[in-house]
Amino acid sequence: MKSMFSPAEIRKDFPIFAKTMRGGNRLVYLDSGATSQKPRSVLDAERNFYELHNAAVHRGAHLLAEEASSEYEGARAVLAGFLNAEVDEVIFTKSATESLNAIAYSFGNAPANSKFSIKPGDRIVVSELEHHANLIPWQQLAKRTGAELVWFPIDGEGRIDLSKIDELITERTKVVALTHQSNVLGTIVPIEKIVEATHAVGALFVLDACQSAPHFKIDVKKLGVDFLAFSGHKALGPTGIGILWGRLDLLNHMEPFLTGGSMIESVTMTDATWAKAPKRFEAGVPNMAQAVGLAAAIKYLDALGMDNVAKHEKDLTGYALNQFANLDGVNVIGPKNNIDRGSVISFEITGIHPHDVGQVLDQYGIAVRTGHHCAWPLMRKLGLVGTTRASFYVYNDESDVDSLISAIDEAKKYFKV
Amino acid sequence: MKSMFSPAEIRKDFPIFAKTMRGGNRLVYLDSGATSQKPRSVLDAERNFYELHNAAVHRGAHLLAEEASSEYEGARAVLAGFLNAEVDEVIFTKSATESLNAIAYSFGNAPANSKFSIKPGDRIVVSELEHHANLIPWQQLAKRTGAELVWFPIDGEGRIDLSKIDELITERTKVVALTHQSNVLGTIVPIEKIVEATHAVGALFVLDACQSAPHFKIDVKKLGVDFLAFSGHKALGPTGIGILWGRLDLLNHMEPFLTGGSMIESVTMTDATWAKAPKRFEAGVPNMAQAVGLAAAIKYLDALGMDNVAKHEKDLTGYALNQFANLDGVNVIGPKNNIDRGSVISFEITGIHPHDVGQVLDQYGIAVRTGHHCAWPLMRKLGLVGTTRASFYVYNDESDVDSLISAIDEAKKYFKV
Amino acid sequence: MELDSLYQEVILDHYKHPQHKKLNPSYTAQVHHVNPSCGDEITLNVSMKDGVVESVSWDGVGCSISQASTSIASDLMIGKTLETALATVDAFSQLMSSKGNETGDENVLEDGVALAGVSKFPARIKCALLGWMAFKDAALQSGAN
Amino acid sequence: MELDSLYQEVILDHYKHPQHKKLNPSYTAQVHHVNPSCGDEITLNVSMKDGVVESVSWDGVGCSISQASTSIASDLMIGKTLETALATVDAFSQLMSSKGNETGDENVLEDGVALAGVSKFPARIKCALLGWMAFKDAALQSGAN
Ligand SMILES: Cc1ncc(COP(=O)(O)O)c(C=O)c1O
Ligand SMILES: Cc1ncc(COP(=O)(O)O)c(C=O)c1O
Repeated sequence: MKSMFSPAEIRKDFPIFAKTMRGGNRLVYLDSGATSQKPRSVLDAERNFYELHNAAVHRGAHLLAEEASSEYEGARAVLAGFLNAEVDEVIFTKSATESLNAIAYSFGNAPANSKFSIKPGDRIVVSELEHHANLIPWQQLAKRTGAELVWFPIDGEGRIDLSKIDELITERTKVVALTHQSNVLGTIVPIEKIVEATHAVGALFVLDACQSAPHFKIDVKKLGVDFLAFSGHKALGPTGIGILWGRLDLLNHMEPFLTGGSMIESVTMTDATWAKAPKRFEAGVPNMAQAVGLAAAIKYLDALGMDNVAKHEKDLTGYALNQFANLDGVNVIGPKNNIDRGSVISFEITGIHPHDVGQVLDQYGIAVRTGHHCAWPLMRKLGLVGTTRASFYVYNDESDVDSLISAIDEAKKYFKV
Repeated sequence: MKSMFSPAEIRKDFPIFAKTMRGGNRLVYLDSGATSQKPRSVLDAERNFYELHNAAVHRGAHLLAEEASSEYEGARAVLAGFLNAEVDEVIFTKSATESLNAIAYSFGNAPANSKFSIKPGDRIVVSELEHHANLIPWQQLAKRTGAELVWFPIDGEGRIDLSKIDELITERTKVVALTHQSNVLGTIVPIEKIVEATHAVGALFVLDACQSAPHFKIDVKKLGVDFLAFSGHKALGPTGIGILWGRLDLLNHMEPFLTGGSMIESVTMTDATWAKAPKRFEAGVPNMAQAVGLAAAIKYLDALGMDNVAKHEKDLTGYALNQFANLDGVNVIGPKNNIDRGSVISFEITGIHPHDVGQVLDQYGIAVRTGHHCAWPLMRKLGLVGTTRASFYVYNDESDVDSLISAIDEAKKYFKV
Repeated sequence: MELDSLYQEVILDHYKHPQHKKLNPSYTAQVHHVNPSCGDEITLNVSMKDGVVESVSWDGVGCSISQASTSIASDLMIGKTLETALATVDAFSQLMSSKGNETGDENVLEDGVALAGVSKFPARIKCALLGWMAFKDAALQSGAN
Repeated sequence: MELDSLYQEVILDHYKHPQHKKLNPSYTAQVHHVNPSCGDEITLNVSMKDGVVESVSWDGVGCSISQASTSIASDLMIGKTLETALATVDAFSQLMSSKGNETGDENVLEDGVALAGVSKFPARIKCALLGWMAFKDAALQSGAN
């Protein structure tokens, strides 16, 4: 394994690792949970699109428009392959945030007699683990429709407590929207049972795959979920591109979210009818270069092999958790071993505020994230003001963990704790 | 003038013009109305962001996050300068389509007692010139709220007919949303009087500046509008970035459209409060590289000088309209001279369908757009199935017009009309 | 010139003199199809009797390719059984997705083979298919009645 | 080390021993400010009498910079007239936006000058300003009452 998968070799594909950081240090990038770095092939793919094929897709009879369309639709096919989805089920948005809002608004826009309509007294189920992006859109939908927002609580390790599943998912439940992996604690949510319960009451299941799709193999057919969202920028791809995947039979009966050009079937001054998916959900000239860039990122991941990526991260997380266990005054928040958890490690150092920890690590070229990680309710539940979070990806290796651990020691010395 | 402003020199800054088109021809790109080409400096700026500063903005204590934030906020300042706006008034969206939908949804989400709320019987005013992106979102808002959608008709030349302004803009009117320049006919809408009438009844004015902001100087303070939208990709910028500008006193009282990370003030499981603009409207990790790329595009335009750009396009349009006047069986749709019109020329050739015209032009390396141009109601009103549209920008010159005119001759010969 | 592979003489002929382009007031199914990206629209009537296509008639606006293709399709379908007609539509669809690598079977598609060149121009495939898809839709509706 | 310009001894002292960090139950204005990007929160009470700041007290959570800065600010404001206090806040804001180019006037800002180094770390400026902005808000509210 080790010999096949070489983060040191991988780093050579990422121009940013040539950069010199504060204090003359090399970049130890442990913030891929926020956004990943990009390999050269992604930057080249975007540039190539602009330099050779740039035109508005689906809108012109000319050669560039043909080429742009085929690049853009080719990117869609790559993403469909990545998720084991049908091509027309893959919708390009600007981000997971947009994808999740799009689903919530589609519910909100549904006519009263539709499968998607939400009435007063209906239920929307989330969990205490959610990122704001998979919480606030549902809060707002509940407010707009009079539905009730309820949630799965978490246990002491930060795992979802399923004991009340039958009280949460009832005949009144219309949507269950859950994260696949916590961006704060790394816990992977065992969704099988929840998906089953959701479908048993005729509700729909939305998966926030922001922290899973970039890190392990996702097969939408096997998962059995109804909608899924993730962001390209966390998966080696460009900024400004996200994925909304939905089952085709659902998509073609949903109200669109953004309206405008290219998503219509017919338009008069007073009325419009909609094209089928994916166009139905892609109003306007799309983020073409970003779709092409994301496809290049997916090809890069596919070449590494998603199973290898997952194995590498699991091993590295195990290594890091062992190191953490030996540190005095440092407390890992969330699962303490690498079982059913991803490569995100949140921790606190007694007596040093996370923001100050991050500042000291920065001095050693180490980039981590600090704060509530857009999961403020989770922080409140855990009784924390924030954590310091290290998150790993394909370009990280044990030397990065070692740098982190020794810089934590320096931080403790600096703040005399 | 001619000597100062050299499209042939400008083309050297755009890598795509090195491409060989069908039939071995050079690229004559006359489709900037759909999307513009990108200068090298824009591609370099995006790449530079990824290679040196990539990190999630506003979210980390580390050096890359600091640099990314300063690049991103620096881009906002460049855009603010371009529009003569306050920095906090500039919101990055993914496109004009998103910007326009965002405004419409913000109205729709407003609580009943707010300035923005729309009730049954209220009025929304548009025009027959609108692109679908500035029509359908308002149709949908009208449907959702029970408001009435009314519109300015156009006259024979495709100019807005103001004679019924007092019947359209009344005490019941809440929003007036108009295009600044028609993407089909090139007509520039004289908005001064309409803005005045809008404000006289206490309504708000939304300007679709997609076809104006890239082509002539926009000063939001002078225009006196309340909201403005345009897309980066039509202004030499990357795909996947748009601008929503709004008056700060309005923005800070509007309901956000997309909810999620980074746009909040505080969050609990059941409730959230909002940050001030611009963050309030930028949920999630934003399209950072695209914002930086757009700023580079704006710098490129500023270096040319927007007044020079406008003068160049006006002259070139005048030249082209003169050539068109000499063609038999070719009919320009819209204003026949270059007064109060932009550099978009729609035409029809008797006996040849626009799609076929486009196909023949493509054979000569000429890229035009054909069809209804996402303004289907306008086409119906004009009694047309579509037009062929040539649109000019900074890299076009008289040689491009000459190529177009002679290829039109070839098309007529080919189809024996 | 590359263009000639798209605009065969036969096509230009059908375009100038479209067949069956006048809606027959009696029909067993009527459909209306549009091509939203370019605004082409077509109304097409089909009469089926005893599993056989008795008449096809249509009206609409569109480019030379869509008009000629609809003209060719209507002419070809009349007199065929539902089954044969649908197989013919399938053969044509396959030709359209051949990226210029097939010439089409003239015994099956007759004048339709003149449209083979369209398959090299991705943006025009929808134009060529409009009438055929409308026919298929109408024929299936007639069959189901 | 660059870090030392951020974390001066004075700051670490104030962090470990924050001044006036216990809410005074009587006040003329109370405010609650948050720093949404990092989750820092502060509640701050001000008592004004005859245009003079009688007491400042606070409670809250945050990093060393925000805690120390609030401690410094509270200590500094007590006894000042509203006008002088607001001028002091302005002087501090200006120091924070100086990008490391100013050292601050010790006569005006006293211990506050120890925070000058923060201005080189854009992400920390908000931390340093939290308490000062809360004070300004509360003082203006008290003044208006
Ligand atoms: C006048 C006008 N409004 C709105 C739009 C929509 O812009 P986009 O597709 O970039 O969102 C366009 C261009 O397509 C346009 O020309
Ligand atoms: C679990 C989770 N959900 C949603 C998001 C939102 O993604 P984005 O900000 O790219 O829209 C993130 C990352 O920020 C995340 O980690």
